Amino acid sequence: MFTLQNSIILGLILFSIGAYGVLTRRNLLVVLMSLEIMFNAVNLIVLAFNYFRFYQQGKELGHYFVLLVIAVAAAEAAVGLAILVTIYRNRRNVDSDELTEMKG
Amino acid sequence: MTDPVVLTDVLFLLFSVTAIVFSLLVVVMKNPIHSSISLVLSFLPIAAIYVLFHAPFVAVIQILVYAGAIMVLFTFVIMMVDLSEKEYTLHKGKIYKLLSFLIMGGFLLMVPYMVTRFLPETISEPKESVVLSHFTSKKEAHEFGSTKNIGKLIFGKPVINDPVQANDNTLKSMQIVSFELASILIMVAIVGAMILARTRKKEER
Amino acid sequence: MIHFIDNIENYIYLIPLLPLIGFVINGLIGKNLPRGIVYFIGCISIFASFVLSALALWKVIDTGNALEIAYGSWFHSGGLNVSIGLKVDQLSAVMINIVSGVGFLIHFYSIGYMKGDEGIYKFFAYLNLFCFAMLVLVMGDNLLLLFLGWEGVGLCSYLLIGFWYKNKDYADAGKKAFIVNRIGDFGFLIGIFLIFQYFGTLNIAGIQEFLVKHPGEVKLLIEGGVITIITLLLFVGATGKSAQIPLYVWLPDAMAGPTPVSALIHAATMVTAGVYMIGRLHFLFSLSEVTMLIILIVGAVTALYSGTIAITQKDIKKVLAYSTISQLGYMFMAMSVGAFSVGIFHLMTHAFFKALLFLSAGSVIIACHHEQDMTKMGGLSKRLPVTHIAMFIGMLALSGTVPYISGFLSKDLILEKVFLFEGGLGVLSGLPVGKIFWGVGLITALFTAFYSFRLMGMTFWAKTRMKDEDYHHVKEPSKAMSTVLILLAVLSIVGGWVGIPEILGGNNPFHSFLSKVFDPTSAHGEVHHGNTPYILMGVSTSLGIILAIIAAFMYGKNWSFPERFTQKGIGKLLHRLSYNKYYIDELYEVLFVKTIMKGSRLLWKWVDAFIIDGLVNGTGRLAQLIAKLGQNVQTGNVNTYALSIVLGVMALLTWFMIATYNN
Amino acid sequence: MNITTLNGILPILILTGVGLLVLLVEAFIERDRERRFAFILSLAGIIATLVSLFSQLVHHDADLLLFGGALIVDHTGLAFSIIICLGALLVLILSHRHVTRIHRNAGEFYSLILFATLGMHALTISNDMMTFFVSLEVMSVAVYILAGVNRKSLKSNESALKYLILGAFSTAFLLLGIAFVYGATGQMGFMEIKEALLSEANAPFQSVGILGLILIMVGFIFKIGAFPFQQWVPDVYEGAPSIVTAFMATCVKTAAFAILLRGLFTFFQADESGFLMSALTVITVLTMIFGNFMALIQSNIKRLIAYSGIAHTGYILLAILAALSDPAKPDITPILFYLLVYTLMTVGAFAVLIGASRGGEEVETFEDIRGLGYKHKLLGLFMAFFFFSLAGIPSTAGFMGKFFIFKAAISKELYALAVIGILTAVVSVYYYLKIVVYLYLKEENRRYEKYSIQWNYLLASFLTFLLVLFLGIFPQFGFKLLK
Repeated sequence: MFTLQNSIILGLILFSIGAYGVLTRRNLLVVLMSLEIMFNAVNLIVLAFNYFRFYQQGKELGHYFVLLVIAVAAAEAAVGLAILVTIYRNRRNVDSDELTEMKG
Repeated sequence: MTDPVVLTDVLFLLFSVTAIVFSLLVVVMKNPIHSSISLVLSFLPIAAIYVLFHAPFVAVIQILVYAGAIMVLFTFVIMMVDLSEKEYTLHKGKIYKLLSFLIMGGFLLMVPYMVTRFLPETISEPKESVVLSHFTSKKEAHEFGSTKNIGKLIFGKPVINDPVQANDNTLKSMQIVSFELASILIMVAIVGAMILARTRKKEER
Repeated sequence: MIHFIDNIENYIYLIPLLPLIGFVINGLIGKNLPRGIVYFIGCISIFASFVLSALALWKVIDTGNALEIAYGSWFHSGGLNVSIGLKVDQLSAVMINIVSGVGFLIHFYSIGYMKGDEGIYKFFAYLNLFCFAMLVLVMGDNLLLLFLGWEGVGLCSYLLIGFWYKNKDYADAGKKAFIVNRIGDFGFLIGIFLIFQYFGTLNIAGIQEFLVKHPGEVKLLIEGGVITIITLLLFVGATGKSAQIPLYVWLPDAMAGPTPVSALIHAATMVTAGVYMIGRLHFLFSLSEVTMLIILIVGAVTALYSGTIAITQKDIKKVLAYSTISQLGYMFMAMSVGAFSVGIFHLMTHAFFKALLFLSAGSVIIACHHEQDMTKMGGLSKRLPVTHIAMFIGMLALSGTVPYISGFLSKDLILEKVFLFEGGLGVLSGLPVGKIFWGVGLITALFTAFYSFRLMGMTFWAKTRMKDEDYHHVKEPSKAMSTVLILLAVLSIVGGWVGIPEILGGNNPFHSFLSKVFDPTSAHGEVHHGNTPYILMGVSTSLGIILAIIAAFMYGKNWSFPERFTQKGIGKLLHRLSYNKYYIDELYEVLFVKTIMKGSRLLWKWVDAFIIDGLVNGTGRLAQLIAKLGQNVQTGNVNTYALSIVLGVMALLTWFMIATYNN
Repeated sequence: MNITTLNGILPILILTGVGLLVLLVEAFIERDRERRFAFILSLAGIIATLVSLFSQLVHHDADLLLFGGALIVDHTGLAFSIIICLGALLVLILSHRHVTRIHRNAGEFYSLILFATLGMHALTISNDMMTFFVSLEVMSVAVYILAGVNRKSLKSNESALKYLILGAFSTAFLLLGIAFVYGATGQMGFMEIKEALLSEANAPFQSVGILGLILIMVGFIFKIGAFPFQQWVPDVYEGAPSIVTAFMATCVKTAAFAILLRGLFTFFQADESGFLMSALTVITVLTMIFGNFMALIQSNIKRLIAYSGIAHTGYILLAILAALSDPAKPDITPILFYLLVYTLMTVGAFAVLIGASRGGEEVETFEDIRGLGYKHKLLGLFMAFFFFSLAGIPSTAGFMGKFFIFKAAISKELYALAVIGILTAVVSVYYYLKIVVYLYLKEENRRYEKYSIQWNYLLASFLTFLLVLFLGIFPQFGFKLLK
């Protein structure tokens, strides 16, 4: 059960769920949350690879990478939420369907 | 029987299912508050899986940063934005949803299929004989959690039985750059949040 | 001074440079200069350039060698070494004299024509820039320099056609000219790249050298069809610039520009760039029989096709425009049968008489207050005597009906060379190709004679259809313009005397001069063919004269005014005569004019509207379709954007999976 | 840390230091002088960076690996950085005076530009996945913020959020790719990854690695804005303040190309199936067609420039394909030259567009520039020139750039690609000319009745004009600069 393959599949399931959220949710807040799920899924896959394949060699590169991804995700979330607040102040909603001033 | 293999299997299954369920709830829930709570709840089993992957420090950070910091941020924004009840039903047309579902389903079928096909064999846990444990000795394991061993706990250094050892110094110096850059990134984010979200009164004066 | 003339090769860079300087001065500060100085700078720069060109020509004639000067390396990148160098050999010496000489006359004429236009400084600046680009085109010793000039003249043409931007149609015409030219240039550019690919150089002399030095490789290239592809691509460029089927569409529209521009660019110089290019690279073109045959067909079809169109046009400039296309077709026919020097000869004479015709048309237009419709003119011979004579001479030259006038000499030589051509591949093998295309050329010549005198008749000889007061206000435009017309008229007569062939008692110094460039063995016609040339000449000339007279009578007397003619109470005999004449006219109308004109109009409509326009519109519609599809992707919604990102990823991954599945 | 290392990271240090200083300006300098002070400071910072980069390039004899291979100071990276810094310098010159119209505090704006430039420089010299990922994010996050810096504008908000969400979305795919590559090789350094992918011991994992490479390439392609991942480009370019659009269209794109090139050169050799190459070929063709045809129907100039930017991306991809088809002796000069020229032309065009904007109202539609060429001879001349150059008319640098690209493509026997490229370039002439025609259409726009152009727009457009003209006539100079 606890194998590399299954861990990757778990990661990909989470990734797809997150992506599905980005594709379908009109509430941009939830879209940002879905993006966080996607980043987490990637972290899971990196750590799985790190553990199952390279742990014996004493590698912890994956750990460092995951820490970086968490930091980046935090930064992006902060900026994303800040933009969202600005948009809310201007429009009084955070609906992606309303946010189509530019197209074509 | 307390076969460790079985135990990890069970734990993994449990955490996986929880993580998947709560992630799904994030996407499906109509109220963003519920979504955000589900998001926190989905991070916890993921952190637990990190521990199974012998990455306790990352697990801790996961909980601290995500559950502790990012979620608070999200919650604050939800409170600030204060959407009316009507606007919570934010879904697109049925066909679009179905299309997205099919595409993500296709993605979900294809990529795991490819990965499992590409991977030579089922790779299970590294054997105990190679990696003794997270700790060098029983004594150390006993002292798990004491402040003396906080460094060990954090970095969770495994014992290396493999003769091929990575050049540690190189690795360390490699990460200096990326972590320094990450600090700049955080600062950029702070400046950005400040620029974008600070109240407008000053400006309109 | 003597030193200067003796060492003229050290100063040939001034030939293109002077107009450039004129452009810079007029372009930058022309607005603040007094008119006189603007005129002076515009004209003197090109005149000085003409003087230098003449000196260079003299030196080339004197020494028999080309003037070459290399200014060192321009850039090198990835094995491509391009040097800057100018070369004045026999061919380019002729060309620079045409460009700067005719160019100067047209500059001078513009002083009168553009009088009162507020953007005159800009106009002169563009004219100078055009001359610069054209001179670079002609003098460049490598293909890249040639291409720069090539594109440069296209750009100037665009700027000058759209000179009166006030009108959006003009701007559109300019744009059309530019874009159609770019399509041709696209072929040309690929041809250049392929030349570099296979010959390793862009230097024209270098290419020639390569052909001589590596006969084995060249043989392979010929057999592999590479040379054919290269020359065809180059010819695509030539069709664009020299307005041949299918890329001729821009030239009639380009008549929207001021008339001096039409004269300079769309008659005398720029449109001949394609002919010049083929002459420049004749050693390459003559290696491919297929290309040469295609050029012959395209040239002949264009000549005939646009000749048939010209006879129905009402706009005076449109007639001349189509006649230009037709004459260019003649030049291509000459080039394609290997008679390069004859082609260049016709290029030169055409430059003289077509410039003359356009400028005369310009003074007619000015005199009639910018009226270009010939059906609203008539009777101008009394009001505009100088223009009338000038245009008459131009028309004689164009129709080639009077022996020893320039157009007669060159056109007849072309017809003769085509007649003697013995080639033919594929379907055409075994057929008397030369005679067939001679027939086409002859018919075109008859059309030419007809529309030339139709134009004369409608504009000058017929009774006027202008209002009386307008008619009385018509007067000869300024002295400067008349002077230019007279000069060009003289040139149109005597310009061809340098190329009188032996059969007419000359020794064709033009041909022997150019044969230094065009290997004598590649040109036909050194052998005498008994009486054939005389017979050919007699046939074409006599038929031409007959048609010219018919046209002159049909349009010069009572065209569309039979009633008035009869009501005026002239004698019964005259009346009956005129009636009969009318009857003949009717007959002609039915037998000749109606059928042929209807046919040609139909042809024009069909080909133009359905094939050419259809192609253009079809491309446009395709573009619209692609864009519409694209617009569906660009919904503006962030979710759907994410969806298309996933779709892109999925497409890549599916492809990858299929690709790896077989392994 | 020895002197070599210090020299290698000097540009990063300068940019960090100056960026922080500029941020602090607001706290210590009174508001009236703040803008000018911040401007001078950041200008000095960028110039110092440029000088430092140039000195590294001049004294460059061997590739320098820093921090255990995390950074590589090599010729290619430096050349890209120089182009980026040049673009940033011009953008800075442009933003003086203009910046306070879109954002209250000039210091913050400049510091973000500096930090973004820092990220770009780090990106061009990064040599492992972690450094590359973080510097990509430094750049991207800074640009997300910049896109949304005009808080009052709905379009600016929208463009920032779209950019962020789609950027993060594509980053997720990029990260997934990195995860797979890491899983296949256990390495993060580019060279190590290549070696590991090619080694016998890792053969079973090669396909997973290539799967990862494809996903990484998706991230790259998103950033350069090539076909299937281009949707954000027009919206973001249109919505962002013009000055930021200029920055994005030039510097961000150049940086993304730098990393794409470094990544591809490493990975192509690892990909024995040749899949990446064929995928990139298809992407190139579609990008050239899509960009040009979509630009045809635009009525907004910024949007038109965005689509034409997509088309230019296609041309650069063509040059990359030509360079990659000969990996042993790749000739990247056409790529560098084109990027340099493209940066200059685009910044120049934006300089004129921004210079022509009146009272906070940006130039957007064709009607806005109608008759500009008459009212402002010089401005109109520059603008016409830049658009001629973008269209690739000879004697402009744009022609030379295209010439070298198509020459490279044909000499590598990519005939079909070159033909499509040249044909689509013919299409592009149409819409570029449309702008020039409007520039000189008679019915004048009342916008330009009282008009004075400020020195900084004139300076920036004049500088770019001179450079574009100069490079068009003497392209050799450009090669020397980048070699």
